Order: sequence, then structure tokens, then C-alpha cells
Amino acid sequence: MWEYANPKRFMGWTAPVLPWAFGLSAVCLTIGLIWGFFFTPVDFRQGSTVKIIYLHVPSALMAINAWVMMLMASLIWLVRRHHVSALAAKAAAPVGVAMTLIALATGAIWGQPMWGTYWAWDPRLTSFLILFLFYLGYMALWAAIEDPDTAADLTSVLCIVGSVFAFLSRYAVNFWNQGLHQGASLSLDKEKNVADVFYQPLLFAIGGFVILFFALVLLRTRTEIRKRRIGALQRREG
Amino acid sequence: MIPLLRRDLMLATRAGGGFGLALVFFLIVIVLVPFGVGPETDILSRIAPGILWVAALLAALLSLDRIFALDHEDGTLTLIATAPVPLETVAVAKSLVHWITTGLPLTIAAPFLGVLLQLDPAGFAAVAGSLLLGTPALSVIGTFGAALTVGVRRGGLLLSLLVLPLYVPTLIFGAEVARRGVAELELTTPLLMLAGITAGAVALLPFATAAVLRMNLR
Amino acid sequence: MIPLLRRDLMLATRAGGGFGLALVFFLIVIVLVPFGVGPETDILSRIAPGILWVAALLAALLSLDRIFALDHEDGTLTLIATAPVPLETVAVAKSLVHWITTGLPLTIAAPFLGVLLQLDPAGFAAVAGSLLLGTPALSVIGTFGAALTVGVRRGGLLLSLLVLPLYVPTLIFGAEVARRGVAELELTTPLLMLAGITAGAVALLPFATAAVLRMNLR
Amino acid sequence: MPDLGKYAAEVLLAYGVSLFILIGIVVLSWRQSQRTKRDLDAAEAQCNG
Amino acid sequence: MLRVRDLAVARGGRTVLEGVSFDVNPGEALILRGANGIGKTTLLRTLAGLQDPVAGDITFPEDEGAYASHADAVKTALSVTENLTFWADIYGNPVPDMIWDAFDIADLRDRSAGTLSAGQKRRLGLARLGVIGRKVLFLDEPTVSLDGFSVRLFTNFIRTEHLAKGGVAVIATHIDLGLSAPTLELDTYAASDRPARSSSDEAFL
Amino acid sequence: MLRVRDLAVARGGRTVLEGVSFDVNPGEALILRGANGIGKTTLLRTLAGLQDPVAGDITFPEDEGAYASHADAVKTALSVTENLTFWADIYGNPVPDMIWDAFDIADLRDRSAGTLSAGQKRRLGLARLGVIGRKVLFLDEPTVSLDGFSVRLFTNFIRTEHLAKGGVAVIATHIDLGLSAPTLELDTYAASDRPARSSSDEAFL
Ligand code: HEM
Ligand SMILES: Nc1ncnc2c1ncn2[C@@H]1O[C@H](COP(=O)(O)OP(=O)(O)OP(=O)(O)O)[C@@H](O)[C@H]1O
Ligand SMILES: Nc1ncnc2c1ncn2[C@@H]1O[C@H](COP(=O)(O)OP(=O)(O)OP(=O)(O)O)[C@@H](O)[C@H]1O
Ligand SMILES: [Mg+2]
Ligand SMILES: [Mg+2]
Repeated sequence: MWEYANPKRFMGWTAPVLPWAFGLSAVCLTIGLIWGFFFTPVDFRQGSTVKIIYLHVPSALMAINAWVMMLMASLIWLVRRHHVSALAAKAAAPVGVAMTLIALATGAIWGQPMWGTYWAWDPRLTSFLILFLFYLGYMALWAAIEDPDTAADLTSVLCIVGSVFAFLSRYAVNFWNQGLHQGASLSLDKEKNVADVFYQPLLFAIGGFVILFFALVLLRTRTEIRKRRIGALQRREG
Repeated sequence: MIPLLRRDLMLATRAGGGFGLALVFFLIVIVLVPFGVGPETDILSRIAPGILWVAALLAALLSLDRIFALDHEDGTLTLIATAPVPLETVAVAKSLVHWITTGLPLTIAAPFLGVLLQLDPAGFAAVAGSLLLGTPALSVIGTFGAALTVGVRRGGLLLSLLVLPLYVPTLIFGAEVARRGVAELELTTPLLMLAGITAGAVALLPFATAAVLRMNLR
Repeated sequence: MIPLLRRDLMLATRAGGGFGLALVFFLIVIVLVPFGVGPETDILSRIAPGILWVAALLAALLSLDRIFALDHEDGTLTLIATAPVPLETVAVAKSLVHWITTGLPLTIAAPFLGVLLQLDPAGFAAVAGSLLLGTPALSVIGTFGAALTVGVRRGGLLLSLLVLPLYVPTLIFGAEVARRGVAELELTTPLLMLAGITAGAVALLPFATAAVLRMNLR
Repeated sequence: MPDLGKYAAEVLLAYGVSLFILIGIVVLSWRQSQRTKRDLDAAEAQCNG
Repeated sequence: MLRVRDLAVARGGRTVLEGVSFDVNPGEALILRGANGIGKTTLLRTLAGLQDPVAGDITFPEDEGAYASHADAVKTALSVTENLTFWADIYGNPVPDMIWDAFDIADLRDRSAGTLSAGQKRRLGLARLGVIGRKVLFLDEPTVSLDGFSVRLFTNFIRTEHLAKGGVAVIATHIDLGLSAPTLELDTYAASDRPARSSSDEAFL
Repeated sequence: MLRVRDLAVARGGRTVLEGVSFDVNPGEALILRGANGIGKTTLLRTLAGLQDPVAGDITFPEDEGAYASHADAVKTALSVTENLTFWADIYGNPVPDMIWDAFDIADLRDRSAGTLSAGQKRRLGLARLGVIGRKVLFLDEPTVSLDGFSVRLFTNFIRTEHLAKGGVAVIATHIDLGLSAPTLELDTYAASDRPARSSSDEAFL
């Protein structure tokens, strides 16, 4: 299996996969979002804002999953030193940031009508802000280190240590805001949203986001491999 | 370890060393806050434990980049790396010196400065205790961040950005202990969590720090 | 003046330059404060204008020591002093770059970060306006302090101590403007005072800065 | 167009911002990919030529 | 062009050299020699106006002096070209084309100065002298870290681009530059252990 | 004692030297010469284990290497004695008495290192070598800023205190140290424009 992670092999098998992945994600996203936006009823309590869920939940999911993927890629790099996995981690970070931003933005916009404020220090929101900072730090570290292997090493360690602290933060934030009478109206109302009418288009949207994420990571990894190759060629030239 | 400790403490206490820096910065924040938010006693005393913790954290954060940067610039770090001292020891020594020059004085000063913020005297012990328990974690985590950015020219910005999210759990539990202490509430859970974070960080992070230093000095 | 400005801005925007530093530090303070003082909206929104001002001031304070220190260390400052540029011009250029890299971005970011602190949207204009008016004074005063300590090895501590009291009037009037703006009160007096401080500092302090630089380089 | 009621602005804004970010990251990634591909071709041509 | 009479200079509150007198005419150089710690750096800083003399006079045309110290004043975050352009702009001159070959930095133009080797960085630091167009140069160990070839490049530059055009140079060095110029041995001017004559200490003596 | 075979070293991702082989027996020194930027610093850092070689082997007794770089590693806030004591403690040795005269720093013992002249500071940096008691020294331009007398002091130290006791030294320098030792001209080893053999670039070529 590892041989597919050799840069040349990787470039080979991803080239034909890429258009399919983008196409499929476009189809899923179109179905999910159009269905959700045009053909679902309005929630009796949240009004039309419930339609935001088709963007909010998939992006929130992918924001977390992107980090998990980076964590695995980092571990693979540290253990097996596969260049592609290090570069894939690097490639995933900006996509993760985009997902986090979408989740934060849609959440904030949703918050205004629901809670009367764009931002509250709700545990989930807070964890996302922290996740956002983790992404920024991770990307900044990649950008700051010149030697590509050292950068891969350092960012991998940061990703691992950061994951541990991200877990701790999640727990801490829950604890911090727990006894602090955040009004009941502010809590995320789960029961309402899992009704079938909302659920099916949501599945499509989630599927679209997942496939889009992978397509983007493949594309960006290819770019990173090419960049690395340019660097190697230039160094050979002197 | 001992020579490293002794030298770093000596450097810290000399003119321009880091010893007073953290304390002065702590003082500055505490003094400025009432000018900013206004002099109302009730507000001040309500935010006092939190502000003390935030100020302590900022003071720790700001003194991080001198942990390795000065030794790196003048070539000492490479020489220490080739000396018969394991880098893990270096990491521990650096963290310890950072704590002695920031965490410890801040802990001692906190109750006194708390007075400026109208901190309820009932909370002195809780604030000082939470700082005593939490600041070692700040030093150890910070040393790790400093090691990550040691090769980066003027990495202060990057360092702050990297360390900030890592500081969040310590801050939350530390400030929670302090606030509950002031309000005389039950504080076992956050206290245990704070102690756990510190113990875990002190036990494990020096290895990560040494590994990262090794990668950076390669 | 133009080459100095251009070079300093170039240096500031390169990796490791100071451009993001102030902004990131500002962000850090704003994010940490709720973790410290707790998530209650009423408290946060009440202290928001003050905390924004204190955070801006700290961000400005922290970026002061790079105004001259880096040029001093690598010998550039002595060479600039013997170049055909009056030191007054150097002082103005340095202040201006400091403001562009700290004051200006902080002013722009303040309303957005204010959201995190539950700042009343009615106060956005007042907070941003007071910062726009007050931060030039912070930069000019800070440049003066940096010039005072330019000969001191690692003078960061001393610098903070010297500049802190000089910052107090600006902070008091600035935060007052912001708070009155949020509360929609009459704010002519503090606004005029703030404008006066800034105008006076900008007009006069560069001469003091140049004089002090001359003494220090002798 | 469905009736979005009194929250039309919010919903549309949310969709607008999200699509903007999504399209942004896709376009950015694609443009970067094209640029590096060009650069790499140039570098390889230089190597062989 | 440069006239020094009975100069005494101090460092760290102690007079290190005294009674230094010399003249340098246009087109001439003067080599300063002396053991480590004798006061070469102190003397050059005083000549360049960076510190006040304890006694004596220094005369040279105003706004014509330039100093190059142990430190290179090279900004590691800028490229080689950007470093030179900055100094050219400050002095209101263009960067002369000959500079790239004169200091053999043509290949390094676009390199970030932080990635230069010790000698390359030094060459960049010296190239500044060709950019600022000053007539009276005070150079403190300019050839530190330079290999033999680069030393000759430097000597050549001083001879053909600076002295030949009527400039003067005072150069402290420990090595033989291959420049035919008079030498001033500073060891003979070392201040004896007499009280420092710093004007402000005097009040307390 | 020191055996180097077919070594290739890289800096900034580019192989700068390759095919370097030599042996140094106990009591011998080797002088490295080469133009600025040829890769002396890079080679010495690789030998000292501060970076990995691109190819080739380096063997010398474990825990016997020591490196001295362009930078002095002198703490300006500490006194001269404190600086030396620190290194002695780190290596678990006492500070030998001969060191003060060997580097002519006896008079400077209590001076803060920040007030030393360039050459005095360099002497202090070199004195570290006499304190750490390592047998295999890698020295990068040790005599920068030193006057003729100090250079002789240093050469003397290397000859009588280090080589005579069975140590070896690899010294990069641009000047004549007056040490009778073989010279390695690095210019002949400059890596040609053949592919960089950095192991991690290989995967992408
Ligand atoms: C900036 C603000 C917000 C952020 C960062 C945020 C973040 C998240 C996250 C991380 C999830 C979890 C996804 C999952 O585990 O499945 C989620 C789910 C959800 N959020 Fe938000 N949220 C925000 C604001 C809001 C607001 C204002 C509302 C509406 C009142 C809301 C409603 C929901 C709903 C209904 C779910 C789905 C829950 C489920 O069934 O799993 N969110 N959000
Ligand atoms: N702050 C100080 N206090 C006391 N003495 C000082 C101080 N600073 C410098 N000195 C001494 O002043 C003397 C002159 O120093 P200077 O740097 O001018 O010497 P130099 O001739 O340039 O030496 P080098 O060739 O080593 O560069 C030296 O002996 C130095 O030790
Ligand atoms: N980050 C980098 N990127 C590209 N090239 C670099 C980088 N760092 C150093 N170099 C180059 O590597 C080469 C080797 O540098 P090194 O410092 O080893 O030279 P040196 O022989 O010690 O020179 P000197 O005598 O000037 O000290 C130099 O040509 C230098 O310009
Ligand atoms: Mg000198
Ligand atoms: Mg070198």
C-alpha cells in the first residue's frame, strides 16, 4: 500500500481520480444544497434559518476531520517518513481553515437571529475558535521553516502535541461554561433537526463536503509535490 | 543541569536579564486595567482573579522567546548541543529557570497586586495557589513552543501564535480555581484538572522539547 | 525619510517582522480575557472598551523595543547617524512605521474583536475612533522611550517601565471616549483631550527623541 | 425562490459567505496548481535543455 | 584632507590612547596597527564622530566621513540588492554598476543576506562603501573573514575606486592588505596609567 | 583518530562539497583552506555532528569532538571568569590555571565580557577550548580579529597544550597560522553541478 505514497506513483494515480472527485462533489453539493434550500419546509421555531444547517454542520464536521487527517498524516511522516504524507498534511491545513471559517461564519450568522448575538462563549463555538488558532499556528510554522524536512518534522510534532491540547481544551471549555447559566434558549436544539425532511438533504451536503475535501487535498498535495520537485531541481542546478 | 541552571539564573538576574521583566509586565497589566475599565470596585473585584491569571499568562508568554533565542544567536546553543549534556536536561533546566524567573515571582506578587484590583482577601490563597500549581505548566509548554521556533529569525510572533492555544486549558482551569476560591465554591474538580495538566506537561513535554531542538539544530 | 520608511516597512512585512506581531498579540489578549474572567455576557460587554484599549496599549508597548534595538545591534543605527539624514527625520520615520504596523491594524481590527467581547455594536465607532485618534500618541511616546533605552542591552524591561507612566493619560482619555461612546454619553471633553495629547506628542516628541538618540550614540 | 420569511437576510448571507469561501478555496487551489505546474514545466525544460 | 592633532580617546571611562597626530592627504590611506585592545576601534569611532575626543582636534570636510565597524550593518531579512539599495537611497546616490564585480557579489544579488557565508556577508557590508560616495573612510578591520582573493578585491577597490578619486581612508587591520600606505603603530600612543582626563570625571579628581 | 571518507556536505539544500576524504592522526592538525562561500563552515559543522552529511563517513572517538564557530558563544552579561567556569562545569572539568596566560586574559578575569574589544572577546571564546578537554577540535576561523601576537599565542596553545597531548584539530582559516600541518584545499572538492544527493530531495527527482 505504501508504494502508492511514492511521489511519482501518487502523481500517477491521482491524475485520473481528480476530475471524478471534483465532479462527484459538485453533484452531491448541488443536490444537497438545492434540495435543502428550496425544497425543505421552514422550522416552526427557527424559521428559515434552519436552512443554514446544510452548510453549518458539514463544514463543522469537515473542520474537525481535516485536523484528524492531518494528525494521521503527521504520525505516518514521523514513523515511516513518507514525503507524500507530510505534504498531504500541509495541503489539508488551508482546506481545514476554510471549513472552520465556514462553520464559524454560518454559526455566527445563525446566532444573531437565534441568540441575539453574533458570538457567545458557548463551548462548541469556543472550541472552534481554538481549533482555528491551531490551524493558523500550524500553517504559520510550515511557512516559517525553510528546510522542507525540518518543517515537516516540526509541524508533525506540533500537530500531535496540539491534538492532545485540543482535546484538553474541549473538555476544559465544556467545564468552564457549564455551571454558568447559559440560558436554555441558547443551547443547540438537537431534537428538532434530525427530522427526516431535514436529514436527507443534509446527508447529501455532508457527502459533498467530504468528497470536496478529499478532492481539494489531492489537488493541493499534487501542487506541494510539484513545488518540492521544483525546489529539488533548483538546488540541483545550484 | 546544575551549571546550566546556575548560569541561566545568573544571566536572568543581571541587568537586562529576564528576572524583573515578567514581574514588571504583570504589574503594568494590573495597573492599566483599572484605567481602562474604570474604577468601579464591584466590576474590578469581579474580574480580578481572571485578570490576574490572564496577566500572569501574558507575562509568561512574553518571556518565552528569550528561553532559547539568545543562546541560539550567540552560538551557545550549538555548543551546548555538542556538550555532554542530554538535550532533555537542557529542556528541563530552561523550563525551570523560566518558572523561577516568571511563575514563582508572579505567584508571590499576585495577592499584593490583587489588592489593586480590589480582589476579595478571601481569594488570596486560591489565586496564589492556582498560580503556583498552574505556572509550571505555562513554563514547560512555553519552552516547547520556544524550541519549535528556535530556528526562526525573530520568531516571537510565531511563538505566541503557537503557544496561545496550548495555554487555553491551563488558563481555564487555573482561572476557574481562582474564581471559585474567591467565591468560596467547591473547587476540587478544576484543581485536580489543573494539577493533572501540570503533572502531565512536566512529565512529558521535555521529551518533545528535546526532540524538537534536535530537529532544529540539525 | 522615504528610503527609511520603505526599508522599515519591508522589514516589518518580511517573515519575523513586526507587522503581524501587534495584531496577534491583540487577538491573544482579547481571546484570553473571557477564559480568565468567565463567559458572562454582561461582564464582558461592560469591560470590553477598557480591555480593548488596554490590549491595544500592551500590543503597542511590546513592539517598542524593536524600533531601534535591531538597528542598534547590527550596527545600522550608528551608520544612519553618520548618514545625511537628520535624526529628527529618523525619529518621525520610526514612529510612523510603528504606527502603521501597530496602531493602524489594531484600530481596524478592534470592532471585529469587540464582537468576541460582546461589545455593544453601538460602541464600534467610538472604540475605533478613539483608537485612531490615540494610537499615534502611543507610537510617538513609545519611540521616545525606545530612544532613551537604545544603549541598554536588552532594555525591554526598562523601556516598559519608562513608557508606562507616559501612556497613562492617553489610556485614560482614550478608554473614557470609548466607554462614553458605548454608553452613548457626551464625549466632547475626553475627545478633545485625547486629540490634544496626540497633537502635542506628534509635534514635539520627535525633537526629544532625536536629542536622546544623539546622546545615546555618542 | 422559497419564502425565507423575516430571516431572509441571514440565510442568504450565510449561503453567500459559505459559497464565497468554498469557491475561493477551490479557485485558489486550482490557480496555484496551474501555476506550479507551469513553473515545474519551465524548470524541467531548463534542466533538460 | 584629514588632520588629527594631539588626539586622546577614551573607552569605558578610561583614556586608552593619547597624543595621536597625523595627516592624510587626498588619495592617501593610513593603516592603523596595534595589539588587541589597544584602542583602534575607539580611535576610529572618535574620528567618525561617534564619540567625543577627550582632547585634541579632528578636521576633515564636513559630511564626508563614513565609518565601517566590526558589525556589518547587513539586514539578514533583506536581499543583497535591497541592502545596498537602502544605503544608496539614504545617501541619494544610485547603486553604481561596478559594485557588483568590485566585491564579487553579482551572483548573490537576489539571495537573502541571511543565507550568506561569513565572507560573503562581509563583502556585502564593504560594498556599502562604494555606494555611499563618501571621501573620508574609517574602516575597522574590514577584511575579517575574507579570503585572500577577496582581500585583494577590497584593496583594489580602495586603491582604484576610492583613493584614485581623491578619497582618503584610515584602516585598522591586523593583516597585510598589500596597500602601499604609511602605517601608524598605536602601541606607542597607549595612554599611561595616568588619571583619565575625561572632562566630566575631572570635576571629581 | 579522525577518519573522513568520501564526505559530501550540503547547505541550504544544496550540496556544496563532495568527495572529501582525509585522516588526521593523534597529535596532528589539518588546515582547511578555500575561498569564501566554498563550504568550510558547512564542512566543520558536519564533522562536529551539527548537521547530517549527505554522503560519506566520519569516525572519531565518541564524545571527543568540539566545535568553535564564527560566533564566540561569549555571554556579554557575564564576567570572563564566569564565562569560562560555565563551560568547565558543563564538561565537568576544573578551569586549568594555564588558560589565563595561554590566552593572555589574566588581566581581564573580572571584566564583564561585554566590555572586551573584538580581539579580547575572541581570545575568551578560544579559551573555552582549553577548558573542555576534548581531543578532536573543529575550529572555524579561530583567529578572526586577533593581532599577530594573539595568533601566536593561539598557535602555541594548539601545539603545546593540544596536539602535544595527542589531540587533533581541523582548522579553517584564511591566514597563515605558523602551524606545521598539512593543508586541504577545498576548492578541488566543490560540488559540480551534478544532482544534489540530498536523500530527501531524491524522492522528487
Ligand atoms: C460561530 C458559531 C458556531 C460554531 C463554531 C458552531 C459549531 C458547531 C459544531 C462544531 C457543530 C458540531 C457538528 C457535529 O458534531 O455534528 C455544530 C452543530 C450544530 N450547530 Fe453550530 N456552531 C455555531 C453556531 C450555531 C448556531 C447559532 C446555531 C443555531 C442556533 C447552531 C446550530 C447547530 C446545529 C443545529 C447543529 C447540529 C447539531 C447536531 O445535530 O449534531 N450552531 N455547530
Ligand atoms: N566598558 C568598558 N570598560 C572598561 N574598558 C573597556 C570598556 N570597553 C572597552 N574597554 C577597553 O578599551 C580598550 C580599547 O578597546 P577597543 O575596542 O578600542 O580595542 P581595539 O584596538 O579595537 O581592539 P581589537 O583589535 O581587539 O578590536 C580595550 O582594552 C577594552 O578592553
Ligand atoms: N540558506 C542557504 N541557501 C542557499 N545557499 C546557502 C544558504 N546558506 C548558505 N549558503 C551557501 O552555502 C555556501 C557554503 O557556505 P559556508 O558558510 O559553508 O562557506 P564558508 O566556506 O564557511 O565561507 P566563509 O569563508 O565566507 O565563512 C555559501 O556559498 C553560501 O552562500
Ligand atoms: Mg576593535
Ligand atoms: Mg564560514
